[in-house]
Amino acid sequence: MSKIYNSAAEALDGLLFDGMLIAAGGFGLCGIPENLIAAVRDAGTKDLTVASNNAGVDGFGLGVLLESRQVKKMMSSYVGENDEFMRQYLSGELELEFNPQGTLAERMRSGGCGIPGFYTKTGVGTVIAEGKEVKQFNGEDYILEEGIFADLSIVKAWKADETGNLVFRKTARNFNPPAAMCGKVCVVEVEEIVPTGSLDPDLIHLPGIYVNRIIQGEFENRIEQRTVREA
Amino acid sequence: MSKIYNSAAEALDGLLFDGMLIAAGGFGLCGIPENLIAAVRDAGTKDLTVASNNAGVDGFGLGVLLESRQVKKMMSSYVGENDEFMRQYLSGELELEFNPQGTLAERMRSGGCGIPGFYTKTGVGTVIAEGKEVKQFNGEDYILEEGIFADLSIVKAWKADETGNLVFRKTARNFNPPAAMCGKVCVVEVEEIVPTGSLDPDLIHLPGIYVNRIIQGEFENRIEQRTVREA
Amino acid sequence: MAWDRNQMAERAAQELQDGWYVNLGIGIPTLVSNYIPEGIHVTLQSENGMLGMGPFPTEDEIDADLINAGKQTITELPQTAYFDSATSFGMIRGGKIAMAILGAMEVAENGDLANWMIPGKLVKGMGGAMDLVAGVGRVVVIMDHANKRGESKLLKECTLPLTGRSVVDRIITNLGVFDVVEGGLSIVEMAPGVTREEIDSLTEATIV
Amino acid sequence: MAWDRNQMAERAAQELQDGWYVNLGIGIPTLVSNYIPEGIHVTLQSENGMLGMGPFPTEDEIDADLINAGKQTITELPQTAYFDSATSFGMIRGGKIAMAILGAMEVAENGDLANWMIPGKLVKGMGGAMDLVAGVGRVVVIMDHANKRGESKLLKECTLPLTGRSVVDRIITNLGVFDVVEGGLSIVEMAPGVTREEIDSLTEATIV
Repeated sequence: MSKIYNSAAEALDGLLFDGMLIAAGGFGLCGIPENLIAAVRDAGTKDLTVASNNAGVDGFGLGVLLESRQVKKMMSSYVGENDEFMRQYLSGELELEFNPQGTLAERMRSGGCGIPGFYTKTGVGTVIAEGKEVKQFNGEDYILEEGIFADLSIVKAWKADETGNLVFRKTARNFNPPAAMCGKVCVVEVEEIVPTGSLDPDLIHLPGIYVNRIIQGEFENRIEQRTVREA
Repeated sequence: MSKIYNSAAEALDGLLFDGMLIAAGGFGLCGIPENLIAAVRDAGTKDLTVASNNAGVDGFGLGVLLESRQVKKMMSSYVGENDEFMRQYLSGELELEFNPQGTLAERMRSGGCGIPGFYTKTGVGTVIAEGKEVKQFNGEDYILEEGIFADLSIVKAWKADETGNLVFRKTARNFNPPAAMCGKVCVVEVEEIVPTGSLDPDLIHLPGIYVNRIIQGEFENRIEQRTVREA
Repeated sequence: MAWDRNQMAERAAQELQDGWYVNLGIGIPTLVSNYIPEGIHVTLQSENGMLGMGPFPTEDEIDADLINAGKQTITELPQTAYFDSATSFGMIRGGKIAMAILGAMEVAENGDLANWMIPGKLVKGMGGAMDLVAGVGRVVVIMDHANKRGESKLLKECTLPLTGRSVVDRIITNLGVFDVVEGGLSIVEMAPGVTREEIDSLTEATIV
Repeated sequence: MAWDRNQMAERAAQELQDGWYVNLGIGIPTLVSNYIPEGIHVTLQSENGMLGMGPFPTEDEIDADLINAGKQTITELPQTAYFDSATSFGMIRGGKIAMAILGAMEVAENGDLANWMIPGKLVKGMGGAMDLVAGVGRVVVIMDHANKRGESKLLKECTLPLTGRSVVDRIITNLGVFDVVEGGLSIVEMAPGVTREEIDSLTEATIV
C-alpha cells in the first residue's frame, strides 16, 4: 500500500468535502503546502474552516483560497497581510477566530495527541478568555483551550521516505508537525522523496504514522521580507 | 558562563534539598542518569519524591536511592522489579502514586510547557480516575491530570554540545526529554560532550535552553532482558 | 481441538490489515509477529519510543540503548523512527495506532478489560496498558478462555480492577473468536472441533 | 535630553544577564541585539521555532527556509537549534525564556499591557505576544513615554484591549526606566537631563 501519489490532486482525491476543517502548516509563507493549497482551490471545495497561523498573501499561499471564496472561517494568530482577506473580513463575508500563536500550536498538538482540552495562562484577562472556562491552579487563573481535530492536514516537509517519515528544514518546520498531527488524514508535500532506510531513525522529526499520503511538490519558496546585511 | 561541570557531585551542588521533587529520565534501565542518581545517594538528600517511569532494580538505577531510604514517594507507571521497593512499599515505608505511562510522560511535558492541567481519556472509569475531575467533551468523559513541576530534572543523553543542545540515541530517549522539560533546573549526563557547532541545528532533540548543567558520565549500560536470536 | 498459544497468535494475525501501525502486548500477543500474512505489511510500535520494531538481535547486534516495552533487546528496521515517551503516547492517545493486541485477566461482556492488577498480589503497575486501551483504534484481546481453576475469563462483569471501560472490540481465546456487541458477546468463529455447547458451558458472559 | 531609539535599546541591553535566553519583539526591541554588553552572552529565541538567531544574511546567504518571527530573512549560529511551533511556545509558556523585551501601545501602573489592537483600526492579530507576556520570566517594555498626540502611554488603566494583565515588570521610555511596584510605577533611572517634574507632567500613571 504505497503512500506516494503522483500529484496534489490525486493525493487529495476523496478527502475533500464542503464545510470541512483543514489544518495547514507554515509560518507566513515559510514552509507552506503551496501545491496542496493550489489543488484545494482547483477542487473548488467550499465553506472551509482553515486552522493556520497566517492566511497567506494576495495570490499566494492561503490567499488563493480567499480569492476563490472557498474559506468560511480562519483560525489564526496573525492575518491581514493581504487586502482580499481584510476586505472579506470587514464586510462580514469571512469569520475569523483569533488564537494566540502558542495556543494555536498547542491546540493542534493536543488534538493529535487525544487531548480535548488543556489549561493555559495565555490570554487570561483578555478578550481571548471571553466565554472560556477559568480554573485556578495554585491560586492562579488559567483558561481552558480545546484541542483541534481537523478533517484533513496539509503540510510541507523537506524530505520524506516512502513510509512517510519526515524531516523538515530550518524554520520551515514551524506549524507543520502540530498541523500534521491533528488531522484525521494527513497529506504531505515534500521537496524530495528518499528511499526508506536512507533517513537516520534517530533524526526523524515526524514519524510516518502521522502521514497518509505524500507527493513531491514544486516550490516557489517565496520570501516575504528580504532583509540583508552587507557582505 | 559554562554549563559543563567536572563531576556529578559538582553538578548537583546547591540544587538538592530534603523533601524535593526530582524528575528522572529513563525506561527500565535504558537511558537512566546513573551517575547523577549515584551522586544524589552520596549527597544523602532525604524524603525525595521521584517522578520516574520505573524504580530501577536492586542495587542499580533508582534502586540505590531506595536502599538508602532517601525516597519518600515514587510517581511511576511500572515498578517492583526490585525486592527492596516491594518490601518498603508493602510495609508502608514508601508511598507510591501510579500513573499510566502516557499520562506520566504528558504530565512531565505539560509541566515543562506551562500547562497545569489537561484532559485525557486514559484511566476513565478506573482507580486512576478516583478523586479526579471528570469533564465531558463531545459527550465523552475525560479526566483532569495535572502537570508535574519538578524542583530538579536528572536525565541522560547521548551527546551534548557546550550550550546544552542534546541528542539521544535509539530507545534511550524515552522519558528523558519530558523529564528534562519539567524541572526548574535540569542536569544532564552524557556519553560525549562535543564542541558547539558540531551538531546539526535541524537534528537537535532537546535545545540547550532546557539544560542548566552538563557532565560527562561513565556508563555501565546494563541490560535488563538480554534476548537474542540465532545469527 | 482448542487452539494452542501459537494458533491463537496465528488467528490474531489475521486481524491485521496492510499498512497498519500496531502495538503488540507482552506474552502471546508478541507471538503474533511470527504469523503476519504474506502481502500484509504492518509497522510495530513499541511504546517506549519506537515505530518499526525488528526481531531480537543476534549476539553481535545487542545494544543496551535498543529495547522494547518489555525491556527485551530488539533491533531496528529500515523504516524505524525513534521518539520520546510523550510523543509515543501522544500517537497512542490520539488514535494513530490502528490496533493493539493485548493479553488479559478478565474481559466483561460490555468490553471492560482487567489486565493490570490482582488485589492482594504483587502490584507492579499498569505501564502503558491504560493508555493503549483508551487510545488505539481497535483493541483485540488474546487470552485463555478459562483461568487455571477452569473458571470463565469472559464475564458478565469484571471482578478485578479495570484497565479500561468498554474498550475491547474482539477477543480471541483458545476456543474461538468473539466480538463485543450490543447485549453481550457474539461468536465470530469457533476453533476447529469446538462446539457451541462447550463455549456456552465455559463462558459466563452472555453469548448473543 | 531624552533618549533616542538607539539609546533606549542600549539601555535595555543592560537588562540582559550572561547565559540568558531572550525574546526580542519587533521594532525598537530588535535594536537591543546591537548593544549587548561585552562578556554577556545571550541566546535569542525566535518564536517561529529557533534558538540562536544570527544577524541578517548577506545576499548570498538568503534562505527562504530561515526567517524570524517578523518574517525577515536571518542566519543561524553555531549553537542554533530548530524546533516546531508547539515546542517553541512550550518553552515560552513554561517559563524557560528569561526575558522578553517588547514594544507597547499602553502600559498600566499595575503592569497591564496593551500592544496588539486598536479597535476600529486594522486588526492583524496578537501573534505570539499573549503567549510571551504570560510565559516568560521577566517582561521589559520599550516604548515612547507619550504618543504622537503627547498623551502619556503610562496609564492608570489601559484603554486598549489587553495583551496580558499585570505582566510588565519594567518599562524603558525615552525619559527613563520605571518598575511596576505595589501602588504604581517607581522611577529606576531618568534619562540624562530629564527632571522629575518633566516625568510627573508627562505621566498619567501613579509614580510612587
